[in-house]
Amino acid sequence: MLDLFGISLIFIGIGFYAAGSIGLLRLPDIYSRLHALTKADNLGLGILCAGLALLNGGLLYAMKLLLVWLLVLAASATTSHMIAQQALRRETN
Amino acid sequence: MGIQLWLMLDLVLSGLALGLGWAAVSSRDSQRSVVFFIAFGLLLAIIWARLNAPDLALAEAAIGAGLSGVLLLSALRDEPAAAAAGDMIRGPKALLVTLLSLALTALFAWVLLQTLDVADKVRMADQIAAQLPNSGVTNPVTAVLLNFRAYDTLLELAVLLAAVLGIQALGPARPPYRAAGPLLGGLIRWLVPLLILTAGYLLWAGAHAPGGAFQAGALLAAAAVMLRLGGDPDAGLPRPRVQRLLLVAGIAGFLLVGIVTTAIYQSFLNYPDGWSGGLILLIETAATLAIATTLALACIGGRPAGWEPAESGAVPTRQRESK
Amino acid sequence: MILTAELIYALTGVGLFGMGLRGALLRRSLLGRILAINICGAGVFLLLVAISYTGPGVAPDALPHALVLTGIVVAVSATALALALGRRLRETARE
Amino acid sequence: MLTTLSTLLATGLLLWQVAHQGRQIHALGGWDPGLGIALRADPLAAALLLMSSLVALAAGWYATGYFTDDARQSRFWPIWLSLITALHALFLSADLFNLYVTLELLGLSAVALAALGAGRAAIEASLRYLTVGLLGSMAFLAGVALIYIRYGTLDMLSLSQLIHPGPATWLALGLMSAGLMLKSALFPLHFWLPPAHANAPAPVSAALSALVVKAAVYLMMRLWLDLFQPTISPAASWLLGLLGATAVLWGSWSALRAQRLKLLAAYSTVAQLGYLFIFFPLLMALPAGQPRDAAFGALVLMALTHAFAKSALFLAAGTIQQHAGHDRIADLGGTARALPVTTFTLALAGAALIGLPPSGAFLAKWQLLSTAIGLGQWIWVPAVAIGSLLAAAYIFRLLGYTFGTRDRDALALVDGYESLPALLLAIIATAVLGLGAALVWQFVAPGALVTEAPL
Repeated sequence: MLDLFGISLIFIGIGFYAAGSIGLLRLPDIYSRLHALTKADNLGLGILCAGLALLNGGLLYAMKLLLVWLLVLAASATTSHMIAQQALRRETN
Repeated sequence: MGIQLWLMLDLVLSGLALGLGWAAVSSRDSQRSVVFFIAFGLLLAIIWARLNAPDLALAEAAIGAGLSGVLLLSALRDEPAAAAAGDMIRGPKALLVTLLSLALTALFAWVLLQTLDVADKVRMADQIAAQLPNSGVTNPVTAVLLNFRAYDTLLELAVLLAAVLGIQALGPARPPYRAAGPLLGGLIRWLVPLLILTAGYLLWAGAHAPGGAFQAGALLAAAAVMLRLGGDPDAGLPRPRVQRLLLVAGIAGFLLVGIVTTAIYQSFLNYPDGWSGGLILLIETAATLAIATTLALACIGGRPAGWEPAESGAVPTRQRESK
Repeated sequence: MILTAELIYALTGVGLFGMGLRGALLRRSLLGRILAINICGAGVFLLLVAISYTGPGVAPDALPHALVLTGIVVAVSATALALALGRRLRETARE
Repeated sequence: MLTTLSTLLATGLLLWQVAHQGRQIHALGGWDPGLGIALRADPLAAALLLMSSLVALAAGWYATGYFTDDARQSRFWPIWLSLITALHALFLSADLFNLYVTLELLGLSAVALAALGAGRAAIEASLRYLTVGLLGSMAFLAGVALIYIRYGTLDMLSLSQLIHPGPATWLALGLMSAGLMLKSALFPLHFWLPPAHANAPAPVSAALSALVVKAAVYLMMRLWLDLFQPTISPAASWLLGLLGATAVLWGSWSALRAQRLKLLAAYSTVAQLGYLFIFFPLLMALPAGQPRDAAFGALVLMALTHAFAKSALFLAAGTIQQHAGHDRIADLGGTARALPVTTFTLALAGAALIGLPPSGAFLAKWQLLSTAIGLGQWIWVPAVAIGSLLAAAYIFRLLGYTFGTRDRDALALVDGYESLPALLLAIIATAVLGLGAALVWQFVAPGALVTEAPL
């Protein structure tokens, strides 16, 4: 039962990734692309990690996955902020 | 069924590797090439993980994709207009080279198919497994790198050192980056300690799990690169005098152990029974520091200020640790 | 001939080797050449790791892994030196 | 200096050991070769070690006076020592992958040293040197990988027991040889050498021309005449011989047309390396025995003579360049009066390069010709003869200019201490190797048959 739940979480996570990637390819400008990518991917990764944690069990394992997620959150927030800032600077010039 | 799925994954990964490799080699725009190359490196890391080579996956992600990426991107920054449409040679020569490369690839593939059929698949695996208990560590890759083929690793450290000496002989360092904004600065402030902690863990874990001196050293170097990106011109490295000592620490550690074992056992780098684990950790610690310093200095790309006595007079002494 | 993971990746490695070789001979810019040589090396590394793979759940031959690790470090050293030389070359052009 | 001197002492000790006790093998770390890495010192390796120690010592001595400021000294020495380390490690290694690492160490150190030369030309040449070297290493590594796939070992000693003809063996040999030919600048893969060697600082040029390319030739000898010999047909080695003969002719011709002294020396290296490759088809055709030993001894003698003569030539060229401020051959008038010792060095080194008696090259070429005639391989004779005549032409053209009196302001006699190392090297090349050639033969020959034989 738990396994089934975990697997479905993984698939939902992959779905979010797909949505984010489609957004990256289809949306018109850099800001909305960033928006699609970071929102969808961060959420997708979180759900994916949750699914993996459920599948494997073990608290230590789950903590590691949580750490991975948090690191990616921090890094993607910073980089997308910097990309947006750079784009804005280029626009105003 | 399960095997079929694996094969599907293998085919997808191979196809992606070939596609990204092709894109990196033949893209007209050097910026695109570099981005494709970094993606290629990350994909390679996934492939290493798939092929039961987690040590390599770590090293590839940190060194092959990460630090090479930093080096390539800063080369782009030095010359943003490097994008040259005429980068590829065209015409009959290109056709000839293409045909010859294709022929060589086909020949190589054919020979490989012939060889894989007849070759003994075990190769060195059995010998390594048999001697692993005597190596002082339980991670076979570390056993090969630091014990069975430690001499390779010693020379490899010399290669790193020679490269960085060559880089420093060429000229002064790149200009530093401007100070980081609050967000990046904040990230660096809590990421760098985390990187150092992880490096320490990898160094320790290398004895029994994936990891080791190279992965740990690369992470430390990554921390230094982060600091430099955040505006610290010295990338958090200590004084030049200490930098020199750190650069040669790995080789010195190796040689020290080597000379002592030669004196006692008449055999270079023949670790005494029961001491192997400790000596390997000692050498690895020294090597980690050396690798980290070397890679960080390579990314700085030249002599840091105050490196040579003759220069320190000309350059006004900078205030260190102003953060 | 049965299609196995070993075979797929080994052939991919050979393909990357040839691709990198062609690129190294045809690219004019330093950056392009360095990338191509790195891809060439990656092909050899992939070949070595592929043949050390002995199936899921079986410990692979660790010797090629150690060799490839050494190779990765050597490659990054060479890349760093080449890029530094390229930078110096541009500086002398400007002087 | 101290380091180089002690290296020489250690090498002398090793040489003595090899001479008296035969081949030395040391399994590093106490592991069986195959699992671990073995070092091997046979007569060939020991002779080349002695050569590189002596040349490195002389060039290092010269370098103390050549680099005038502290900053350049401090950049030169560490890389210089890593170059010598790489050379010695390469000569001693008996493990294919370890050889790849030493090749890379050698290549990177050599490039870093070549880039120390002043100016844009040096940087440009060293960049090309680097990319060519890396490509060569990659080809070598691909061959090594194939050998490991086929035979499951990298140790050359155990490999010599396993090796047998087959597609994997041949392709591996082809890939490794292609890489090494690129690195040893065998015609038509020589294009990178002249600019790289001519634009480096003089002591570096000496080491690059005398030693670094020799490392690749040494590995070719190991592969073709030793490890892979049972698996190759002599016909394959004809290709090497033909490329070598072309290199002799083309390199000598280019040297004759060179406008700069260091460029002349660099092209002459291309030619001299060609001679070494002419030996390959001869040695492959000879069965084991006394004639093959003699030819092999001549090959080693030729390599040694060239190393000493060429490093002497480059060091002398450096002295001339420093005093005259240039090395344009046509404007060297008066050099003989200002720098008599250096000019004498040029003449001695030149004699060795041409192959005049009593130089080592004379005996080596003599042996080469008589072996070729004995085997009925007449084709090599004209190449050697024309090559030697061309060498005589470019050396005498050079000497002619140095003895000329076209100088406007007569230079003072400025020769001194710094011209000594070059002179010593030249004397070794001509007199010592020529008169002591019998010792070289005696020392090298017994091991020349199958040096990879098991213990």
